Amino acid sequence: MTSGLLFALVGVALFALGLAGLVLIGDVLRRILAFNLMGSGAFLVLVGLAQRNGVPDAVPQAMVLTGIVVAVAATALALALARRLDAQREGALPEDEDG
Amino acid sequence: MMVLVFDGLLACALLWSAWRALATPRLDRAIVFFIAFGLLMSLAWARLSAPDIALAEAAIGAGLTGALLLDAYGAISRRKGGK
Amino acid sequence: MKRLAVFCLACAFVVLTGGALIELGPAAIDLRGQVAAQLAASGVSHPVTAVLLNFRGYDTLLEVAVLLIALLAILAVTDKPPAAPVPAHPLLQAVARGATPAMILVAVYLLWAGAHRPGGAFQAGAVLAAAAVLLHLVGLLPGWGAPGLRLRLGLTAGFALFLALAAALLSQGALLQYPPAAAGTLILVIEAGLTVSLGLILAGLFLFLSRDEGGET
Amino acid sequence: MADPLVGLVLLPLGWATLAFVLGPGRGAWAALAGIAAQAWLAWLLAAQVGAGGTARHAVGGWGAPLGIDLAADGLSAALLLLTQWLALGVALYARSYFAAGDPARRYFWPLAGFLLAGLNALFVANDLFNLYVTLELVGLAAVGLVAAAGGERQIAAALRYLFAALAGSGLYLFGVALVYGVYGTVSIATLAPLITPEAPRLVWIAGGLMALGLVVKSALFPFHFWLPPAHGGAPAPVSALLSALVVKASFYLLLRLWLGPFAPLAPAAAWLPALLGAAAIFWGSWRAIRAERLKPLIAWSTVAQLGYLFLIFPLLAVPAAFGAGVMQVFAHALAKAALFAAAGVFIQATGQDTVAGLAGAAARLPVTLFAIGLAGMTLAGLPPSAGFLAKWQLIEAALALGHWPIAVVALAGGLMAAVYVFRVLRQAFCLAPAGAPVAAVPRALEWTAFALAAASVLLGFFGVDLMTLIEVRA
Repeated sequence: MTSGLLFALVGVALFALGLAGLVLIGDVLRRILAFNLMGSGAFLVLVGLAQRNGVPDAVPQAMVLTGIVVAVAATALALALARRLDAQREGALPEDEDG
Repeated sequence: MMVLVFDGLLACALLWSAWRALATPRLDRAIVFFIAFGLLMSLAWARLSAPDIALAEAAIGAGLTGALLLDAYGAISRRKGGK
Repeated sequence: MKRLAVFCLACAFVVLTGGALIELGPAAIDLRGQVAAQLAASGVSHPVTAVLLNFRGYDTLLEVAVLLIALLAILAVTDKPPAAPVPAHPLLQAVARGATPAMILVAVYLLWAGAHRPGGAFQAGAVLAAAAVLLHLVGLLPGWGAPGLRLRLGLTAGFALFLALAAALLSQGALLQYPPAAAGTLILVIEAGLTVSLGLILAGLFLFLSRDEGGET
Repeated sequence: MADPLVGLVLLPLGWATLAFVLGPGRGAWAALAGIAAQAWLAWLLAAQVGAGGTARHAVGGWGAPLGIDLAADGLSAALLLLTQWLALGVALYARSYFAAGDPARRYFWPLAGFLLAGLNALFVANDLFNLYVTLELVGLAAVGLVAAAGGERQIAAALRYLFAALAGSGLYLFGVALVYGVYGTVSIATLAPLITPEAPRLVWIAGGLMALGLVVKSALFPFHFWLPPAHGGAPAPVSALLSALVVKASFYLLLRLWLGPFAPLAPAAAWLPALLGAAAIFWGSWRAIRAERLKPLIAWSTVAQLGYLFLIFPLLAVPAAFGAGVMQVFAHALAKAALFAAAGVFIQATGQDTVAGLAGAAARLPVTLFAIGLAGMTLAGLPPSAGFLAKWQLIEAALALGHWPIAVVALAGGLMAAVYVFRVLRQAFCLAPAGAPVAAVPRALEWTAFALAAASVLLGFFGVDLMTLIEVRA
């Protein structure tokens, strides 16, 4: 087993974990974490699976760089909305349902 | 052989920190676990001979995202506390 | 009940997909050869930069647009003026003051290095943004209010430059078709513009957001 | 900009950036000029595709699979045409709609520009990963437009929308990662001959995940939960753009992949989307019939009307089914933009959003009411509207294959649409309660709503031209 294949498998598990979290969890910040885990899983599969023969591949690596930047943009937007919502609902506590 | 053991340990650490980030009851600890997860990801990228992504993950994935999360957590919990 | 169902589904998904991953044969197409063959014509010698700024430069152009959109949306939902920064311990401030020029140097190095080894505009921009966030956290840089004209120009300059060059290169026959002789220079120019704007945008994601109350964590 | 394919992406990116630099609330003129130019380019492209087959552009001159190719066939050209012309109407409307101090106006033009750029880039993209980036462009811009209204309800709706959009694009991205792993390319043209019914199991999983992600983004029942609050809560011009175009973009992509590279695998699942589509028609129409407020009513109607799009999947063996799908996209886009525009007129005139508050509108806002009537004709599928053509072709295809339940669902959905449209019209013809205040509404608002509604009916007369255009396949 190469590192590529191993981390691709980890990526599958992370993606499933993140997606399950996104479906099950109600708390906004926690869902943002779940979304990021999902993204990381997809990135690991993209690079890991392409490099399952052990040779680096620049194309998926560049795609993941693009993806990381998109993910941080989405995260920042989600946090902005969460903070604004929280400020407007002052007093109403965000319920913290754990995964 | 050593390399595979290291990869295996790294894989387990990744999964464990990801799980803790979702399942830890306290939100601030969850965010810390998430930042740790980001740094572990950065190691994984290095293991996948992707130093560009390792740099970006450490700076953006763990660093900036972590700072954003902690800042938001701070703002929200302060508001909660002030109430 | 729902939790159990989702858990079972997720496990089934992992087993199914993981199993399919392991039994997979070699890919039908290998782009590694093509990247290596065209690397000399791309203007840079680091393959990832060649893909990011040349072969798939169009993706990167749109991706910077995604960042700008996130920034616009954040500006659209936060309308409070920035709070006064809370100064941190003088020692911390001194450290941050000292670290800033070093971080700018690192960013310049990363930008320059991107042409032939790991690094490039995104990493360099992220380091610049980190420097700004650091200065903000120790109270030396206030959170940003509604951006003035100069800041708006700075935020968009990198993207506008990239867009204008991409359009101008249409005269070569296609969008973003660099003339091989000038490709290296043009990519460096685009990356330099992007570094500044990405640094500002990424810092903005933090500094525009953290203005609904003080900035410290 | 010699090549309309490229111009349609670069122009909106350019004017959106310009509008942001000009400052909050500015840039309407740049936007209108830009969209007018885009409309012209889309027209050129449609003529070019209609005359000479597909248009292609290899970005960077590399060519797929190393580089990224842009391509437009008849379907892309048709949707580009719809997007630009509809956007032109909505932009004219929006210029008069937002009051000077409205917070939603501050970043409307740049966000709308990036949204249009994303849509256009999506319609011309021919690369699975590039499509992911365009999906995110469209998704984040749409969320930003919803959130910009700033109220608690809108922010909550935007957040919910954002999570649905991110889950959808995450599923899609995971599928793309698997496809790249199996085949080593993400170019659609390169993939098409490689995917066969004997493809590895991973390709089936990838196709399923990508389809699921796109279905979430297209708000197919039961993934519609995010749509009514987002579309019902946003300012009227934003709702019009979202309901008319944004949900169609992910449907377009699903259809393109279904008929294109994944065609060898697709028949296995054809009935699932149709079943969910039928459920969407009944549930969406029912909620629209019961809705208290006007904009949520229209948003629930969108849920129902999107259901029709998914009825075509088991029928795609018959060409009429493909035509029915595209015609429904056009008919619904124009009619729904008109309805949201008309709803915006009523909200500005009466200051409220309830169906009951429409009482007496017939006498005071006859043009707008006429627009609702025309758009309603299209939704219910009455001749000679484009909606009629869409349902006619759908029923024809269903009967040709002997799948009569689909024809029954289409007819029942038309009846239910007639019920909720009639409910609005009947209320409008009631007498107004004495002394109800009515504010003056800019003429431009009423007439753009009317023009959009009229277009949704008149398109019925140009059905043949549209069908000829979309017959041009890669």
